[in-house]
Amino acid sequence: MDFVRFENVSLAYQPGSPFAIEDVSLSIRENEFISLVGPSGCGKSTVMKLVTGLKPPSKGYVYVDGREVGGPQKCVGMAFQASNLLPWRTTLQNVMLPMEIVEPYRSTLRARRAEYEEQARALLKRVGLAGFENKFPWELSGGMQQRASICRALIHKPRLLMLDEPFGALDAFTREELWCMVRDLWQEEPFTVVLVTHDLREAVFLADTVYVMSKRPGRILVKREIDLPRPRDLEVTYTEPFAAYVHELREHIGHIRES
Amino acid sequence: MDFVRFENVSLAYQPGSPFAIEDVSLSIRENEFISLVGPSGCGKSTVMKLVTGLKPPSKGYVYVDGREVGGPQKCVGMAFQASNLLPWRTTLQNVMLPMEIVEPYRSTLRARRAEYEEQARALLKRVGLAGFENKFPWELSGGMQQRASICRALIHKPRLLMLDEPFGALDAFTREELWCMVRDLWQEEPFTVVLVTHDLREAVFLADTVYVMSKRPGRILVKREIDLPRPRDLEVTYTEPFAAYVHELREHIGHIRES
Amino acid sequence: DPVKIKFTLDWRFEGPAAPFLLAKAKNYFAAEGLDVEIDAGNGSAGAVTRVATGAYEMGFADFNSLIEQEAKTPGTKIQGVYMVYNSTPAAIVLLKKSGVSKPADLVGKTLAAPVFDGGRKAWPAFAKANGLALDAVKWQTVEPAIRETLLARGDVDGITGFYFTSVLNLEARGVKTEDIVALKYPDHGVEFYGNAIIASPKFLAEKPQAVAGFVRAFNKALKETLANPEAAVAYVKERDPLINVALETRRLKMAMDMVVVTPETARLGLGAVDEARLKRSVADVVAAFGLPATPDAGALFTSAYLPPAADRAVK
Amino acid sequence: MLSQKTLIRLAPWLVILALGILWEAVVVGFQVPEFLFPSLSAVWRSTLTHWDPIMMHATQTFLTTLAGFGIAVVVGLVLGAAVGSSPVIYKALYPLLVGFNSIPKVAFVPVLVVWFGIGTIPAILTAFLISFFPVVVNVATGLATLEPELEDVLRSLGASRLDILKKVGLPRAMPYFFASLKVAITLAFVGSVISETVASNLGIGYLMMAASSSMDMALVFAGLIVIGIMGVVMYELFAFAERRLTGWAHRNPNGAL
Amino acid sequence: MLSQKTLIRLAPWLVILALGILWEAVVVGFQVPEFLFPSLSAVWRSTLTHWDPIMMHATQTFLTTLAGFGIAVVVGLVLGAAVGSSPVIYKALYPLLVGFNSIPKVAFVPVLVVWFGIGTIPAILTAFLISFFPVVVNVATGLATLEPELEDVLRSLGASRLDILKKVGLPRAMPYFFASLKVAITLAFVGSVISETVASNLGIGYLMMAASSSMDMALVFAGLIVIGIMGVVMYELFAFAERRLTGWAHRNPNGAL
Ligand SMILES: Nc1ncnc2c1ncn2[C@@H]1O[C@H](COP(=O)(O)OP(=O)(O)OP(=O)(O)O)[C@@H](O)[C@H]1O
Ligand SMILES: Nc1ncnc2c1ncn2[C@@H]1O[C@H](COP(=O)(O)OP(=O)(O)OP(=O)(O)O)[C@@H](O)[C@H]1O
Ligand SMILES: [Mg+2]
Ligand SMILES: [Mg+2]
Repeated sequence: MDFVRFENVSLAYQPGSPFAIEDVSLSIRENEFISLVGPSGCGKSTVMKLVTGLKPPSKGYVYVDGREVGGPQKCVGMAFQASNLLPWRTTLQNVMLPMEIVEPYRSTLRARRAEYEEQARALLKRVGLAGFENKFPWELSGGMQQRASICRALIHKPRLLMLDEPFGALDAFTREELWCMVRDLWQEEPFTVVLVTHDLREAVFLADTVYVMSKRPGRILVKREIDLPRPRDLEVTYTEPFAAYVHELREHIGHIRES
Repeated sequence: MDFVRFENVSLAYQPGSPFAIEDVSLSIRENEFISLVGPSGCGKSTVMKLVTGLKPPSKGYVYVDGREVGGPQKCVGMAFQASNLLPWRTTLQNVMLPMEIVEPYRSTLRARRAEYEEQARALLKRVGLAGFENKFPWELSGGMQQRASICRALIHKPRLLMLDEPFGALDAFTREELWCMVRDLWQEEPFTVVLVTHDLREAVFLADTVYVMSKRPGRILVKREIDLPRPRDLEVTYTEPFAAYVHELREHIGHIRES
Repeated sequence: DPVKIKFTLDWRFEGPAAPFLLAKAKNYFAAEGLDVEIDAGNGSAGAVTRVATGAYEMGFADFNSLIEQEAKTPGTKIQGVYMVYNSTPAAIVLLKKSGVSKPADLVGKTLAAPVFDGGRKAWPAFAKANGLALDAVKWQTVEPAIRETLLARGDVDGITGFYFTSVLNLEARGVKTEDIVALKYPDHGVEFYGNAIIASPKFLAEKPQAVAGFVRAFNKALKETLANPEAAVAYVKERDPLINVALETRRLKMAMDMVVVTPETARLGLGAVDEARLKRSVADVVAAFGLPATPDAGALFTSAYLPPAADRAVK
Repeated sequence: MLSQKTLIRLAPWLVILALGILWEAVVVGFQVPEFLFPSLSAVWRSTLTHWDPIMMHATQTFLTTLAGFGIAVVVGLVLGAAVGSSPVIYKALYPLLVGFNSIPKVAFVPVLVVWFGIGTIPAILTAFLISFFPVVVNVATGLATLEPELEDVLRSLGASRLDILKKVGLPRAMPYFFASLKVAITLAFVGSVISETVASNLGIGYLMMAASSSMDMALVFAGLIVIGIMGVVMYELFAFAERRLTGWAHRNPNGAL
Repeated sequence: MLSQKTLIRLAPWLVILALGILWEAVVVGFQVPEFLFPSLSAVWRSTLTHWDPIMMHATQTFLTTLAGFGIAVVVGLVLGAAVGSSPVIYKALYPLLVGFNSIPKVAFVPVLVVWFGIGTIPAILTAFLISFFPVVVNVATGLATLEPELEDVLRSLGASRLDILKKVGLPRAMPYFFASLKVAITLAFVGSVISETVASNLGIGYLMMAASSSMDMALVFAGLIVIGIMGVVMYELFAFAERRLTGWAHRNPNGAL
């Protein structure tokens, strides 16, 4: 059974304006890790909004977990492209937000707040934000905001994790550490992931399947399964097959640009 | 003569809180292209704020163009890490903003608006935003916003260009195109550039000098002159010396992380 | 159990309210088995409305407003039970330098007053009684609080108002008593009655004893007040510590002299009305106010609750 | 079922209709006496009977209010800009403004009348005095809550404080400004009407005083309704301007406007 | 020179002092008659003479105002939330609210008196009626201008509309809310005082009417000043709460607060 399914989905932001994405069909298995790449402005974030039900499709159908998406989903964790931290909450409070909304945490929050906060702190520590729990978002650097936002997407162990360029503002090393973090979490207790990225190495390292989208209006041009063995180690990025995948994807995107 | 000079500059955002950057000294020649790399949260954006005079140093002195910086500068163009486009202005109006503020454009704006708008449109076209001139920032994708913000930094031909991770949200191809655009502009009519980036290839390809900063509190650990011949072509990125530079810088940063 | 009565004054706690406050303070009401709550009012017409809506059982209100009320909404059936002011205190007040000394001199002058002012509304009666045209004067509408100011500054030629309010206000604005000319309505052929104690029809029907008791207690207090105004004002001061005792004593005395103790009350006793004059005055009010109907004078005032004439006698 | 759009278009009329029916029903049903609260039909008849004088007085009140409101907007913007962009002015003026505005403006009308004579000018000034404060508060708050990031965009260009105010401060404060206009215009009407009740021979305030002194409550209510309608007309004007000028802030599809 | 900080601390007192001196100088200098505009020193003497009754009346007015203001805040928040988050309610109610608020509330006091007797309840209700509108407008505007991006954070978690309101809508609208409180509290004072002047035996409004009918203008002005001071006290309370609750929005170092 597919966990997420797009059937000939198109979306125009205003009725009558040109489509942002057009005739997109794809299907994601439960616990599959897919990655979405494509030129800037091609509609990757738009696909994310459709999956999470933040936008209804103009045409076609979107299914999540077997049901048509009629509005925001309950099982989703999302890290937005702009981190969108709430400015009146400290970093810790921002990370705790899903716990205040999503069941079963919501109803047990009163009783187990300390425990949940401990989890949030642990997660923040893991992304290198120990000591910044009580800072406000605007007291964090760009990369730190992004990391806090990743924590917010993960804290409630969502069944479907949406990451929209989550590591764009991070240096190479921090970025690789976080790749490994996401990989580990996913290995421990699998969930479905949609990752938007511009870093092809990131896409290949993490994903089971990479989708390449065309220029605006975005369509799915290529679907590439990544057959690297799991669990993958950072070492894998220096191997020949890895480079081949990256090279192939790069070619595809290069193609798109020229067309 | 140095165009920008830091003399033992430290900055704490709140009096009494730990320094964000500490004892930073550097000097940038007129028309030099420098690049600033370092782990996330190390103080790169902070350095940018000090150069442009948006923040006064807590300790030490900052000089630009021979004079101590006592407030915002007049000759600067800056692309912020978060694009900070004004939401009530269309893309074109956002790009035109510096023309309404900075002399000599300001006083000639009335008479020559059409001409300046033509320049803005040309610039937008060059970054791939033709057709989006009349869209509002929130109608653009993340990468498109970033590109618009680069145009805003360039439009008034500043003597000092500050770019804070300007290409972070772009795919590899768009990114390389913009490298070339910045390179060309700089070759045609040189100006001083400070570029913050996490992409070491970007730093090496564009800059004359790369500075590596330490973890928080940020200090300058390494200053590396890049002796690749100008003008540089994208081909240079596949050469041996280029790879060596990138490798060396990568080692430095790896070192920092471990320390 | 004492009978509760909510009672509204025509205006704030000032000198002329002394008998009411005295009766309450000295337990005259309590002695009649009444528990009277006295509230300040905001105009003698407003007091009629308050009683008409049932918010208050009894009140101290302008009898002419009662006529108007009955004419406009027949069937209200509020009745006057004690005519406290035997004539209207209205007067046209001017400065000597305006050159006016008699009604005929008013022609062409500008008078300031609120539209609801008793004197202004009664102007047609005043004009008729003195052979003046209705439009002999021009009117400037103002709030009560500033008409004397405007007059003192010479912005208008004259004002209408309660004699004992306007004269005192003018004096407070630095006008000397001898510079003030007051054309009192009662002295110039206007036979209107003034303020009366009124009661709602419901209360009259259900608790006639209480009304009679109230009137008795009030009558006693009024006589005491007449005998010793200074002492009576002390009860006003007690209720509202802010009042200026000297000023309120003067106001009280002026009110007594002008509208409480008159030739008619000397003849009929306090609180009573002359049937013939009442009839005439109702007709005059109807004409002056331009009312759609002429209410029955007998239904507007009843002498049934008045204490024996002996108790109401004054010299 | 009605479509969402039709519903939105019809909503105000439906509510007004419902309220009108409720009014009439309560007054007739409970036999509320006319001198206390007249029935809607009585008010309607009275409006028709007195149409011409009502229009005359309404025009006077409308123009007076507009004049006072205009001054209030200008003064409010200037004061608000000053208060919102300088901590010293904020601290110095704010408490005073609050204190001043806690005072019923009707207390000043006599003074104004004495200084400026009876009639239009005190009414304009009262409308102004009563309505500038919300503009000050909202503009000041809009400026004080400006995100420093947006200000930095201008500052990095070496813009002067005035430029910053013009290019980011005020545009950012526009939603606040329009919110305050809605409050200010209602207050301006209150102000001019109150002033007219104190000293004037013209205007809805005078009409209402005159009507209430002759116990014509239906006419009083007609006056009230006319004021209300003028308020709504002005509001619709601002709503139109707001949609055009602050569309960027109202882009939330789930929000109102 | 004074440091910026000292200047800020002293500023309000300096301004008040300057105004006081100006007042006294103008009144004494131009020999403004006392019945028109008393001198500050006369007001001061009168305040001292009548200290006890002033305090008593002020307490009454203060409590009345607080009660009315409290209701206004609650009702304003609820109505504002409704208006700000639903386009239908917005369209349906807004014009009506604007119309209603253009009407001088003093017109309703007599009706309230008939229903509730004179005294505290009409004053509370008048304070409420006059002051809830700014809260509605500002809360509604705050909600309507919520950035959809922030709302999406909650929506992506499957939050209910109420959750969204509680977790993003209202916190985001807080700066608007506090701005409206400053306006609302001043109006609440105006409302209760006006109602007291029309129908009450107690309160500063009554005191001022009584004083003005006994021609004690100094006492009238003492009453005005007492109201002003109470307004400022309340304002300082909000300013304190505002600093604590909306510091995030006031992080602009160049801005006020
Ligand atoms: N809120 C919006 N209103 C109107 N148009 C929009 C909106 N958001 C995005 N678009 C348009 O839809 C297209 C796709 O945008 P989207 O954000 O999905 O791109 P993207 O692939 O995420 O790009 P990037 O990599 O730059 O983030 C763009 O052309 C953009 O202009
Ligand atoms: N406005 C602020 N108030 C308080 N602290 C701040 C503020 N801005 C930045 N900091 C702190 O200063 C340090 C340096 O931040 P800065 O933004 O300069 O980092 P950066 O090098 O640009 O990081 P990144 O690559 O993630 O953008 C961080 O630890 C951050 O928490
Ligand atoms: Mg995107
Ligand atoms: Mg940064």
